[in-house]
Amino acid sequence: MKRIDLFLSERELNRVCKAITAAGAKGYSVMRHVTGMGPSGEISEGMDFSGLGANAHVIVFVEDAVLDAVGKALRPLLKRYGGVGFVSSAEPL
Amino acid sequence: MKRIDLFLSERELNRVCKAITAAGAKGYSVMRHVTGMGPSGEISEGMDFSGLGANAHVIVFVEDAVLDAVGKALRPLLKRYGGVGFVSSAEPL
Amino acid sequence: MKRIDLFLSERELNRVCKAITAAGAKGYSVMRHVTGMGPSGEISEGMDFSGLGANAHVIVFVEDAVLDAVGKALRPLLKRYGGVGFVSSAEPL
Amino acid sequence: MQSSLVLQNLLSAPVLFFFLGILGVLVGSDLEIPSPLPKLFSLYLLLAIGFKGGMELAHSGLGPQVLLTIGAAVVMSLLVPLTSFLLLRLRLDGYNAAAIAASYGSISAVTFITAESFLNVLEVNFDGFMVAALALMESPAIVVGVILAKLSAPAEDAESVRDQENGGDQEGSGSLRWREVLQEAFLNGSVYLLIGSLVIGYVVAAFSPAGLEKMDPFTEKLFYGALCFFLLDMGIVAAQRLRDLRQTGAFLIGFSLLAPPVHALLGLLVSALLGLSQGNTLLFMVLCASASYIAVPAAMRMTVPQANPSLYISTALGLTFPFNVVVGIPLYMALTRHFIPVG
Amino acid sequence: MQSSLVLQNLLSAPVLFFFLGILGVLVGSDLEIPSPLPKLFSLYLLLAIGFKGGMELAHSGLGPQVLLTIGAAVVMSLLVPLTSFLLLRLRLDGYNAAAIAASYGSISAVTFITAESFLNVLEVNFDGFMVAALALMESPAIVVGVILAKLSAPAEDAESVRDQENGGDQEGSGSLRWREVLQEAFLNGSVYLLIGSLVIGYVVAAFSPAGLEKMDPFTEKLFYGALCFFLLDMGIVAAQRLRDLRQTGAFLIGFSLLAPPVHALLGLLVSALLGLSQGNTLLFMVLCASASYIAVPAAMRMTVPQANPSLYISTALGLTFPFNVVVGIPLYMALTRHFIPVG
Amino acid sequence: MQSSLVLQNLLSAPVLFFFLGILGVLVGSDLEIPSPLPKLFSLYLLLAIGFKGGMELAHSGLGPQVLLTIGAAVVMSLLVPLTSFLLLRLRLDGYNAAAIAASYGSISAVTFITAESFLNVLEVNFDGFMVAALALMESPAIVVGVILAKLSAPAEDAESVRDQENGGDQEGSGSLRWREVLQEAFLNGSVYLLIGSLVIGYVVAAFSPAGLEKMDPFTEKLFYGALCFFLLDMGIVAAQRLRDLRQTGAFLIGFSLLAPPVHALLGLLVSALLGLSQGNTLLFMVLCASASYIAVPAAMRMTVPQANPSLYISTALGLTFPFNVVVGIPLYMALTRHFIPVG
Ligand SMILES: Nc1ncnc2c1ncn2[C@@H]1O[C@H](COP(=O)(O)O)[C@@H](O)[C@H]1O
Ligand SMILES: Nc1ncnc2c1ncn2[C@@H]1O[C@H](COP(=O)(O)O)[C@@H](O)[C@H]1O
Ligand SMILES: Nc1ncnc2c1ncn2[C@@H]1O[C@H](COP(=O)(O)O)[C@@H](O)[C@H]1O
Ligand code: NA
Ligand code: NA
Ligand code: NA
Repeated sequence: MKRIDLFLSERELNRVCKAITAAGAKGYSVMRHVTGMGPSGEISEGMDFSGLGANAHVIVFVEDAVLDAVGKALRPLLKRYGGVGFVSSAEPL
Repeated sequence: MKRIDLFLSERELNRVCKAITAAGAKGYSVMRHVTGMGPSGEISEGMDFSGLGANAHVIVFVEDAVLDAVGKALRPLLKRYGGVGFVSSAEPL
Repeated sequence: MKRIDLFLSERELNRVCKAITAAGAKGYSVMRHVTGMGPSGEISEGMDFSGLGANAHVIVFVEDAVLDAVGKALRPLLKRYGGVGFVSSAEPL
Repeated sequence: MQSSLVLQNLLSAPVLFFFLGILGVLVGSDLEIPSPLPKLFSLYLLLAIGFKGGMELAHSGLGPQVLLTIGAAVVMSLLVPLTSFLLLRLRLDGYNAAAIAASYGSISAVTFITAESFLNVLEVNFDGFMVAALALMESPAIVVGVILAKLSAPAEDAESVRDQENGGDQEGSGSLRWREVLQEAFLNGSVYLLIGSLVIGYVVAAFSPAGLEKMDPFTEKLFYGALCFFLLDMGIVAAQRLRDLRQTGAFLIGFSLLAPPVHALLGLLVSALLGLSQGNTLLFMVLCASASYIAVPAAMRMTVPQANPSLYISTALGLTFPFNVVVGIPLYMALTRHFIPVG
Repeated sequence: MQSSLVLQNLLSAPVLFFFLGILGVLVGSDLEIPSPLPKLFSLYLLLAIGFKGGMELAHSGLGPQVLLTIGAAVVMSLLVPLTSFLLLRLRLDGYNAAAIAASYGSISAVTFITAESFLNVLEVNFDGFMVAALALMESPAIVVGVILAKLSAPAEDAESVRDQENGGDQEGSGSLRWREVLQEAFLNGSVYLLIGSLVIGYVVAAFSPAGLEKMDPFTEKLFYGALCFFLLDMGIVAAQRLRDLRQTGAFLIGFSLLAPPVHALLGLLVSALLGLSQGNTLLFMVLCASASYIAVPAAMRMTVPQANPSLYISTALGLTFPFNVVVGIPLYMALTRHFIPVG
Repeated sequence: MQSSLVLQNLLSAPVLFFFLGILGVLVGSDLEIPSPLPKLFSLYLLLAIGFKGGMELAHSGLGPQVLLTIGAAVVMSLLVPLTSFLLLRLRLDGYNAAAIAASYGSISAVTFITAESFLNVLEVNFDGFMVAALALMESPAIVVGVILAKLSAPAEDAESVRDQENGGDQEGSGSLRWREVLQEAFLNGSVYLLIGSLVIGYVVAAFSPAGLEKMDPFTEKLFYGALCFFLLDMGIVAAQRLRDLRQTGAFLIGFSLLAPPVHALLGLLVSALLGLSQGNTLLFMVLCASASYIAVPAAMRMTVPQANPSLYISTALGLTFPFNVVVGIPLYMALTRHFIPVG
């Protein structure tokens, strides 16, 4: 099993979640009001009310077989709207 | 060392945390107001005030030896009340 | 690539984030309002308004080469102010 | 006159903000009230309505009519789940039927508050003790729901649940389970806050009335606007729930739209027998007609985990709540005016 | 007299709390208003200002002067981005120029509200229909911004964007993209809430005026204090943004400080031609002079992702907003008093 | 008469809501005020009390009595930590003794506010400048606490701390550490907001009094209700802290219940010497008797990390705060009435 961690702007969240399920993942979890720093600068909590929005952290646990499809669906979105994604290994409890 | 990630309803949080410490884990962290999708449907932020509640994300880092006990304590709770759990490898910083 | 998970008091957050970037990490993400239990007791959501503050969860994805520098910068801070850190393996999506 | 009541309701600020929320979801606006702000408004409304109710209860006293009305309300919250259960059992398994029945036996505080606002605009009087009835209708329905779920549980299932329980959280015997049910029924956060605020309102009014005036800007003046803000969010949430109705099925959709008026009629009958005033009758009908989406789901999730939460939440919040707020309240008022003599 | 206006503004509670926020960041205080509390105040202010505006619109009616003023405001929100774009293009690429231009064509509701408070303190009258102008200036600027960005996109880039789009979220044709732009422009949460509250205020005032008085404590009485609280946070956020200005460059800093007075002068000219009152003139000038940091960035982020958000956010929020609130409003008022006859 | 004071306090809305919160935890209700809502109320109360205090300070002016009282308050905030430290050192190490001592030298704004509400209900006058005393008692206690901790640190420990510091965050010399201490003491969010609001209230009252009336609904009218809401949460939090007292030990429990009345008596003595009015005396006593659970813990956590936070938080919040709110305030009032002549 694989674990995917995505960090992206709240604004793109809907699109990303739709892409995740469309790619065949059976579930995902979302944490909002995430702040942080990345290649395109700092996102602070104070900006939450502005149009920039804060970040969201999306966690997806998928079967190894689905990873490719999810990656393929997400990479263009992350490239277009910003955000980063990482993969690691996991197994069900 | 193992890292356990649990996603479950806020409502079950107390029970799960008690079970975690009872099973011998030395610590855990909880993020609330988590939304997501899983086998039993979508949990949106809007439901946070309702009796359904949002999800919580519990992270537990345990010694390999304790993993079994924690898994044994948590699996029936997750089965009964819903929620999912995953395990991966980690080491102290 | 490595994934670093830090759990520490919100109060130390600024210092820790500065140390992370100073050590050469290119990005990090922060979740606040985290509660939990650790060697030095329980942190409940109710304490958020008090001077104790809640916890923060910091996630840093770094190249293997940077891990050492980050660890070296963070360990004394965690020792001095409290908090825990864990490392696992990951790769870009 | 009936149509004027509907209009007067539809054109009131709270209902308009409710529509604004629904419409936002339907047209695809990204308007949202981020959590935990809705919780703030929900806690505020419970605190304020409880405090005001207790205050008025202290003024009116606990006479026989008051006790009779409250008693009748409690009986309704025991009866409605039973009849609902029998009906729901036609198509649903015991767990789901019991959980939904409990929700309809219990009440929705926001529907009640909206009805109060409606009466205020119509300048029809009502009594503070109706809030006591509201507060006491939550717990019995929960207890009945749990009993119904246990009774309808297949024997082995009940067994295995107990086993799991023992293995899982080391809680042991069946008696302990009861403590949990009672705790969920009576100490649920929203029930506890409502009853607690009611008692505090009563005590303050009785023993330190100087405090009443100082609470007034918070609990009374701010109330209407806060209700509007909260109903905006309720509209958003209700509309989001509408999407779930696909999986709910026609039977449950029918139930969630027909149960309210039927239960309201029952409430009208009881109100007439009790000789309630027009204002109190409307509130009594609304208590019977409304369904819980806070206290009961919270309790059912823990005590009847076999039931599917999205069924009881979607029907109570996505259909019954909007129905009552938009159509129900003016409809029940028209019936009240027809059958209950003025003053 | 001019300097007394500046002082009167500087010594008002909202502006002082704004300074308190800025100062806090500068001296290194850890004061912060944790998310999502700023969102609560921002939603509240939009709801309240919309409701009050709608209410007053119902009282004043939709006469020719009203429609003319609103029309002129919309024209300004189309014009300002065009001229800004031409200027910004001197130094910036098309995407960034378009996004910043859209922000300056649109408005800042909080700047507008602060100007209203200022007029209240000066006891200068203004009309509720100015809120309608405010509400209608957000969307056109967004549409213009997106068009400008598309027009200035290099051919292959436009192609590749469409491809990515098709590959990425399976959304298909170019027409679908337009639906997205219009949705971001007209159904953006803050635009939607403002226009929705305006309509509700209008409807309630027209059809159930009894509700107005009950809304008053929430939308009117509380307003000034809530504005102070929110400006405290705005000060913190604006000061945090100041740090980003290092990467912004001198050109953009100059633009964000000179554009407001220039656009305000344009607004003054139009106001004089329309024969607006002193109060309405100030508000019109403020609408032209202010830049959006909520609706426009939200829309640009989705529709022109090639632009760097920190450029348009930092200038609008870190420089233009403080400039208008602290210096601009009294300055524009002085000009108004000089050029616009009383009553 | 004494017992009637206790009753009047016990039966007031704020104290009843405080009990409701405590009781909720004790009986196992899941009622909670989710974060960051308590922070909203805490920020609001600081802003409102500061603003009102500053306003009244502007009216009363900065006469000799005012300055003398404020000076005496500051002296108390330096003295109390010293005596507390000597006592606490009997059983605790230097770090913990210093941190707890700092907490008791400082103040609890909510206790102060509750005392003000109590005086309002009794219709006893007090002066706005007492808020200035409140604001100025936070920082000195923090500085004293840090000095005490440094002085009692074993030599090598101080060395190693400095080393770690240098290695850890590259902050270098000992002088830099002082900057940090002063920043924590004077620029701590809650201290900064309180003093800032005080100054703003003063300035607005002095220079643009028209703004006062517009702030009134927010800072004055809403205050009592918001205090009730916040005390509900304080009750929950205090009761949760009670659980930690197991590890605290009998000595510290005794200290946290005896220190308040002893410090209050000291305050009474000083008040009598200063010739304060009854109302001001009660507030002065409450300032001396209360312990900080916001500013001081925040500062100690960063500057004396060797101390165990749960010791100073649990005692200040779990015992001293409830003691003062429930028993202390009426007790101190009874003493005041006995020893201080009426106006
Ligand atoms: N190396 C990283 N580790 C953890 N989070 C990251 C990292 N890089 C970026 N992020 C998160 O991703 C968000 C978006 O990144 P970006 O828009 O690419 O700057 C940042 O604000 C961070 O929250
Ligand atoms: N594959 C998954 N990856 C990440 N989170 C998940 C996954 N499946 C379920 N979840 C989370 O677990 C919650 C409870 O799942 P359930 O009740 O089983 O539907 C969901 O709402 C999600 O937040
Ligand atoms: N084993 C663990 N797994 C997950 N989180 C932990 C663990 N130990 C400590 N934490 C988190 O780290 C915080 C600080 O720990 P400490 O101050 O060392 O007690 C705790 O409040 C938890 O949120
Ligand atoms: Na009912
Ligand atoms: Na503009
Ligand atoms: Na003290």
